[in-house]
Amino acid sequence: MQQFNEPNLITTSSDKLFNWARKNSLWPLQFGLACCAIEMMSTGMAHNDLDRFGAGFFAASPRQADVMIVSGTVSTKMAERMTRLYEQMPEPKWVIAMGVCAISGGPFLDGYSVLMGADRVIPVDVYVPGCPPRPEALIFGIMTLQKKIERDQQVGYEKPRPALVNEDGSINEYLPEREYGEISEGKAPRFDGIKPLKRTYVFERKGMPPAAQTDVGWVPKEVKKKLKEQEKAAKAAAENGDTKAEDEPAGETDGAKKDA
Amino acid sequence: MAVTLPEGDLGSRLERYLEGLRSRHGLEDSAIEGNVVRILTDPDSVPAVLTTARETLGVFHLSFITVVDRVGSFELTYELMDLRGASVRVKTVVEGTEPVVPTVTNIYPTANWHEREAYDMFGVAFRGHPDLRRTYMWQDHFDHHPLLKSFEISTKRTFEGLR
Amino acid sequence: MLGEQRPTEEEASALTEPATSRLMRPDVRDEFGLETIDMNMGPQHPAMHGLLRLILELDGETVVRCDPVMGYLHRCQEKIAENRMYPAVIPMTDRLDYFANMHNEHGYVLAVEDLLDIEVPPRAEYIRVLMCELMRLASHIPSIGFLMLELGAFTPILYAFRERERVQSIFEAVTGARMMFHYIRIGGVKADLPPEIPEQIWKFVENLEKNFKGDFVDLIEGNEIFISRTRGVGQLTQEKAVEMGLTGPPLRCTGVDFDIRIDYPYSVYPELTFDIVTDTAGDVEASYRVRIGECLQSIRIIKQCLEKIPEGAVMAELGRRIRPAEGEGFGRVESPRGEFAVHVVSDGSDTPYRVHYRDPSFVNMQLLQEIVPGHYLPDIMPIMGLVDPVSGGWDK
Amino acid sequence: MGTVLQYLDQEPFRFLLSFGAVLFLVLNLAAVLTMAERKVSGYIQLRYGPNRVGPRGLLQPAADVFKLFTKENVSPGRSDLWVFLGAPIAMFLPAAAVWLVIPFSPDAVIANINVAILFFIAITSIGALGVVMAGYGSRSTFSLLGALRGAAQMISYEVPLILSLLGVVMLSGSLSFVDVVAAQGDTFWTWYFLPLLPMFLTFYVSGIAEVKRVPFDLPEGESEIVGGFMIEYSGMTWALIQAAEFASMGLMSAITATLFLGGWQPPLPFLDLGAFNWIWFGFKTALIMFTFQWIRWSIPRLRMDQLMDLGWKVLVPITLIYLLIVAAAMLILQEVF
Repeated sequence: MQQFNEPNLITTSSDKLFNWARKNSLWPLQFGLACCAIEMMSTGMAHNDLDRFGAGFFAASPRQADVMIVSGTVSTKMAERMTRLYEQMPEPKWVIAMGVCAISGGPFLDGYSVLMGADRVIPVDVYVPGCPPRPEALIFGIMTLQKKIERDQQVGYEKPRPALVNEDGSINEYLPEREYGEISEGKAPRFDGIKPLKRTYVFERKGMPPAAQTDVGWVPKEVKKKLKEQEKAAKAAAENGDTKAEDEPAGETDGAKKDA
Repeated sequence: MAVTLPEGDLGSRLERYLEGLRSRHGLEDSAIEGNVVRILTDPDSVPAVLTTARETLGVFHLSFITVVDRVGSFELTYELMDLRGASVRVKTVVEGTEPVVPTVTNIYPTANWHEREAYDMFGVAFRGHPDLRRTYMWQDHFDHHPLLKSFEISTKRTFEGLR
Repeated sequence: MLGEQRPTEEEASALTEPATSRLMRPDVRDEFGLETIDMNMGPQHPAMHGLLRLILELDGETVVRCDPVMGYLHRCQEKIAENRMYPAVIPMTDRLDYFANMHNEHGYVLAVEDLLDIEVPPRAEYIRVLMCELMRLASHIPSIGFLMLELGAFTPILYAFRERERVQSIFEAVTGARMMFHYIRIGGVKADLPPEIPEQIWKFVENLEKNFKGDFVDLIEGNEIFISRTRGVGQLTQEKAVEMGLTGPPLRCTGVDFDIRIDYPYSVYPELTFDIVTDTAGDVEASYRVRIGECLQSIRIIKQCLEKIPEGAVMAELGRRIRPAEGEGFGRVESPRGEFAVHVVSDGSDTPYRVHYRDPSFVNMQLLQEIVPGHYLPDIMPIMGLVDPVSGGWDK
Repeated sequence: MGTVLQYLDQEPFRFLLSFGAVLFLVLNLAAVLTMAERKVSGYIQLRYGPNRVGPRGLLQPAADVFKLFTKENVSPGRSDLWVFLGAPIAMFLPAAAVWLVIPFSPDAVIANINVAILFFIAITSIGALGVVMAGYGSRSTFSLLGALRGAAQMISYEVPLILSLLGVVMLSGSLSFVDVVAAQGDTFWTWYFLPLLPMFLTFYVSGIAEVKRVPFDLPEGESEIVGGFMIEYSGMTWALIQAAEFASMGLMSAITATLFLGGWQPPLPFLDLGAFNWIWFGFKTALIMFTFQWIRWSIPRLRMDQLMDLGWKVLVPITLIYLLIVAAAMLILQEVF
């Protein structure tokens, strides 16, 4: 089957169908952590009927759930269990961090057994602030997640995102402070002794994103070809160099990979 | 089936508890404050005092055991209630940083988890406890006893800090 | 880790014979030499009232060992309280037992007031009692719903949450929050009742009293299956209940008429007339009946409060800075689950030196390892309904 | 055109086509029933149920099905893979196959075999096998417990189910569904639910037990053993199990309607719709399905020992005694008339 690199008629229309189905049947995992669980339950109950959105089936087993609502404080002891539950859920899956405790640790931030936010161990899609959030807020969070799901694509990227590469080749995960400079400068006095940030190059990504920011599974064709050639070369070198010392070919292949 | 709770009015009952405990254990530092009989005893005679309280005087309910870390020594409070308005508060002070106290689980079975909690939070060991494990924290990944004063968490929020 | 002075195991067992030796059971094999199954229930389980983990040993469907494991919601409440100023601990107590927030606040505030030795205006006391009793309604009714949910009937929980939602809207009007109120303050309450609220509470209570029988009692008790699932399950004797230190409905369902509100009176409870609801059976059904009866008593108390509430200030004159003298304070309230006690130790500074919460869920849950063995696996759920623990309470 | 139709009416093609039609019907029935389930539960519980997807939420099952279609299919690492994957099929096929012998109307019956009742009993028993396969294959304590419960329950409740069918067989004197329906006549007081009232109730109760619904949903036990035998299933395998559950529920309602409520027969003679009599059949089936759902959302579930007590100590004796009564009555009536 042909592999699509860019969205086309087939993928976009199937995307539409699947995204419509996924967003309209978000089954949450029955996973109450703390106080927010009560408000989560209230959301499912008669007054704020979550079932209206097709999200009312609280699956007790993680195998049948689509979205995990992390409702409450995550302790370090629970974090391991939560990660396991997340891994048990089948793809595609989403996570809503409900309440400040799940976002950052909240009032228990400085506790010795409290995880500072669920996003330290599992990827979070939607954050719903509040302590606890009102049921309306949770419903809004679910609708936000629905909007996010609507934008999902099977192939291609949502938008070419800027990759931030520093002078020395390291990649910035977040936008550096300088990007927001215009907003903050002039309003609050800057402290002395702050060095200017390293120069940052911004690339418009087209077609091929830098390897560090793609998922592991996807390797562009050209790179695959290159890697194959390198492997062949390394094999040939190893066969030729059998008579030589055993360490050398290994070193060579490593070097070749590094170059790529 | 039936449990008979102590009878009589509050004042006479308090007197009875105080007298009963004093006559058997020779407690000097003991008094009645409000509806509470306050008793200070040494750690090794705690089980004896509590046995008297439960078996002879009929104070059936152990409400809680509080441990206070007085840096260098530990203060234990056993709060007993007779379920009819009077309380017996037994205090004891244990010296040392790794104290061992005799257990009271054979007198008040409900002390089981209270003592486990105290062990978890303060490292106070209870001699003869049937099941001394940690209640809250990891059994094997967490080597601290978090409520000790020597265990500090990052932020102390007071007026001094705000100014 | 703790040095040589600790006795070895043999020494310890020689010293005192543990009374709870029944906790340790030998390897159970039946006459065919078949082994038991180990089963791990929770922490993520629909019937575990939060994050409880039960390590079960099953012989077929019969439980032979039950070992509760806690700590999945340990939020360092006591340590954090040592690092906050006295008033700033109140919002943290809200998050202890999150079905009885008002009672937690009340217990802590009573302890601090015991330390400070201050008088609270009578109107504030009445408002506190009013709010606590509403909270009891908002806790007992869902707990009946949860009992039914765990037995397999899904519908009663929705009726229960409908009532809870109504109570929450009253709370929202009074305190500004649906769950985490921070309403009862040291020396009084945060704000007076809004003018239209007493009438609204009266209406709600009247309505609830009228519909209580139809919506809950008849729907649940009229069901043969409910009776057969709960009658005789989790049988408790009075000795057992007192020995295990139970309080609240699990104790009262055995017939011991102990209620902090009457036996260790606080606030304005001595001025109000109400009964202690007890039952003699001591099983799950009895605890359900006790909860139903307490709801009706709460309605009675709320009505009296609304009739008797005096005019006046709702906050005592206190300085901005609360700095009690060195000493100890105790506060004890009857929360929906039993005795909630707070022990505050002060060293004369802004922050408490030590705060200890005695939460009823924590103590009542010891019952599980005692009475679950011998029951069938599905009986664990009604027994959880009998104990009705809350995760935030037992884990602090 | 006519020749093509004639050709299609020949035996292998007719059967394959109609089997395809039945499969389509059963799968759709499952979807419709999930929707009905959610709506009925919504109205019982003072809420609306799904109402955002499509007109009045009617497209909700479509969304669910497409979502489950694209969901990852997880199998536990140490599971017995073939048994694990075979279980949903072993559950679904029996439920679908019995639909072949159900008479929708006098002419619309795919396979009018003369031992239809025997066929029904034989095929539905296979469903228990699927449950055991699922529980064994997924290698989890919860599923194993669920499977054991399921096997015990389904096999125990076969007995009162079959015994209560004997009454119908005795009255109608035939094992064919078409004959049974025809024997019941077109007036509602001659339908078998009145003369065989205890048997009708027994059949109804053990039917609920057979399709594993509340109060007999112990194999699933949502709040005890978290879904029981289906705890490890995800995506399409889970959807297939659900489809099997709903299909067998529909099947049980259809058979109850056929055997006791007169199948396609109208309640009164003047209501005869001729070729459209299948509407009566559909109406009766839907009515029984609704009562199943009504029960589902109203009452708690039984415990295993109570379930067994009900089956062996109440239902079996009642049916046996009533069977004797019916036999005696038939003999006496034959003598008299």
